[in-house]
Amino acid sequence: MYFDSFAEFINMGGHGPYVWAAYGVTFVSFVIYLAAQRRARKEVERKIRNRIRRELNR
Amino acid sequence: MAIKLQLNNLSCFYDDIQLFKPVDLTLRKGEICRVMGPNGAGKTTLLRSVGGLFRGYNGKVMLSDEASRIHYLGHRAGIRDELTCIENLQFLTQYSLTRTSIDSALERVGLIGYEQAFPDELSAGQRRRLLLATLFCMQFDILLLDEPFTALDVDGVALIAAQLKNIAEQGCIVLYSTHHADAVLTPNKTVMLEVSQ
Amino acid sequence: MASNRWEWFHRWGSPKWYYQKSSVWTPWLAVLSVVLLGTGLVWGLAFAPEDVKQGNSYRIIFLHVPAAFLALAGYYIMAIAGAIGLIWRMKLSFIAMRAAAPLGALLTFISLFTGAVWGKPTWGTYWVWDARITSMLILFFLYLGVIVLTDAFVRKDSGDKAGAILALVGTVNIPIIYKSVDWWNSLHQPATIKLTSAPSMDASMWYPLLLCILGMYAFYFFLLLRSIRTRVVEQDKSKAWVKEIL
Amino acid sequence: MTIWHYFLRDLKLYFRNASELTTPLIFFLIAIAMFPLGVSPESALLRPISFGLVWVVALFCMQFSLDTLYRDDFSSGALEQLVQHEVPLAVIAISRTLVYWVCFGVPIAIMAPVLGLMLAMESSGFGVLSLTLLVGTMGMASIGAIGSALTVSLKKGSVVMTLIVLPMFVPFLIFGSGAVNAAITGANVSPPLTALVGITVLALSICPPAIAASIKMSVENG
Repeated sequence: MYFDSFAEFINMGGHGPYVWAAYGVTFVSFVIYLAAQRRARKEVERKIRNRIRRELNR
Repeated sequence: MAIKLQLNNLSCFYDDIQLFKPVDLTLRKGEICRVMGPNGAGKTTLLRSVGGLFRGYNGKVMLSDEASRIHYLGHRAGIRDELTCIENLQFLTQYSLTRTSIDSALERVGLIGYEQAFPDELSAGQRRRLLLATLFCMQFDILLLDEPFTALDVDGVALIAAQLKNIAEQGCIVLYSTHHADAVLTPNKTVMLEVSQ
Repeated sequence: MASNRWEWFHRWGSPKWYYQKSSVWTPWLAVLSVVLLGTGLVWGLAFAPEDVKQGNSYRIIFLHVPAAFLALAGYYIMAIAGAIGLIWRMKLSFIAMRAAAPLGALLTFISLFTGAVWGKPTWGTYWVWDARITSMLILFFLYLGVIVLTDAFVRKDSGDKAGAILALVGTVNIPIIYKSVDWWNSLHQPATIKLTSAPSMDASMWYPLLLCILGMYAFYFFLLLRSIRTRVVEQDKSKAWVKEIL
Repeated sequence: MTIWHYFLRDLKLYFRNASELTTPLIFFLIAIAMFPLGVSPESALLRPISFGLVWVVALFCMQFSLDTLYRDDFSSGALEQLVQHEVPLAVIAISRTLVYWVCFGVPIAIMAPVLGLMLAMESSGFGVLSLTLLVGTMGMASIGAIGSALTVSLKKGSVVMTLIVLPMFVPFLIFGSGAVNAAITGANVSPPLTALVGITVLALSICPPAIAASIKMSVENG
């Protein structure tokens, strides 16, 4: 480990807010993207299931 | 070689939705065929597919002679209000005509005296007659017409029917769509489009 | 007239094949990206030494550079997918193009954002009209254009074609835009700011960066393949194989 | 000659639709006149940004007038007929773009120095401003025509059009206003001007197939 302590790691020699903002926003946007993908998938599956059910009932 | 138009198991798609049940049709030289069907069945789309303006279809459109001149004339016909009757005709016939042949075409549809008029000065029926005039001027082997009888008076319908017969007698294939069975024109064949599903 | 048998083949044939194959590939890509990105980022964040000139803020590079790489590469992936779709009328290819557009826009956004927060401690400002930043911004607009255009069409076939044409025109434009902005930038601001601060990077920084770039590639393809999977299922919603899956 | 007929037809269409022809030009004038009112009437403030403003407003003006390039032909069904004509669509597209340029690009280039004058622009840049606009509008017209052909079948095409076309205008803006800047500051005008001509030629060469493909797509979309 390059840093001496965990606090220093978080602080990053004063540049902590910038570094963590960059990593945080990147992480959050990927999570949002993944969640959106998952939701889209579920939505598609739900629609298709409903369709199948409709066809079976007919 | 005699012209022949053949549709093999042709069905058109709006994305993945099939518009009508597959159609088989063979048309020979001099035949007139009518396409009928309920609204939204895809009459226009069928004609456009045959004319090469629409590619979302399955099945085959076959011509016995690849060099056949095939022309689709849509419901909106491509008449621009900013151009005079003459200019519109020149455009629609691809500037291949002399003034005298255009004049004679206008005479035959009863639009003499309207040469320099703009289409918005004409009535709806007269506009259709202007479109009809293009049929007198154009060179083609297969003609596709989308609802040629709409917005025409009795005379107009008779005029168009007579001209379509005339075109067919000259050895062309005519395929047109219509809503109602017109008494004036008895086609050789009728295609009834059935909505699929 | 041409027979549309090929289109028929593509329409019915390949999505199922893709779906089956990709269900094998995606887990591997997921593992690969977690391992590569995980190692690279932890190495870069915690173990790599500090940059002499920039201090610790340079650690943003481990996200910024990979994201920028893929933002640009993603555009070409999207355009090539569109071109394949146009030429061979492959549905699957158009689906890939559609899926690549929002993903590329996301990565462009990330590279812009990380660049901005990196810029503050390094140059003292969040935004400069630097050549790279400006062309990235325009790239972002190009992505948005493709997304909006493809979605604007009710008929998907038309949206596919329109998007592909636009993406292809864009590929010619990207180098030109970059060159023009570069030229404009050198005219306006004599090279006070250079984004490429370290021409010769130390191995201790270079290795984690390489890992991150590779990891981001894996992650990109993981996300892309997954997105395509969903779209493929949606596309073939009425086909038998989709019904079997659910 | 047939191409000449198409050229004349398009020219007639523009001139008989006088409002379509003049509205963007009036917009050009009004939009420029807004800047002194909104920013400051001080010539010291306006002078350095004057040619840039003229270029940017010209660009917007192009964008929204290009939007109607194929609209009426599409809604009247004339585009459908054009697709079936024996003359290649790409050739017709070039003719249309040229007509557009004659009707908009040339007037804009002529008006520009006058508007520059209103913004207290250095008179040494007038010639180059006209010249760059003359060349740049040609290139932007070809790029914009692609956007227009792509969006013509959409109900809300103009919004989409803005988004897809404006980013691609960037190089023209940069080299165009860069050349004017060079002329005013006494720098060498020829590098940006050459670049502007170059990208215009490139735009002209990629636009015919792209426009033809876009028109076919739009006609098919119906």
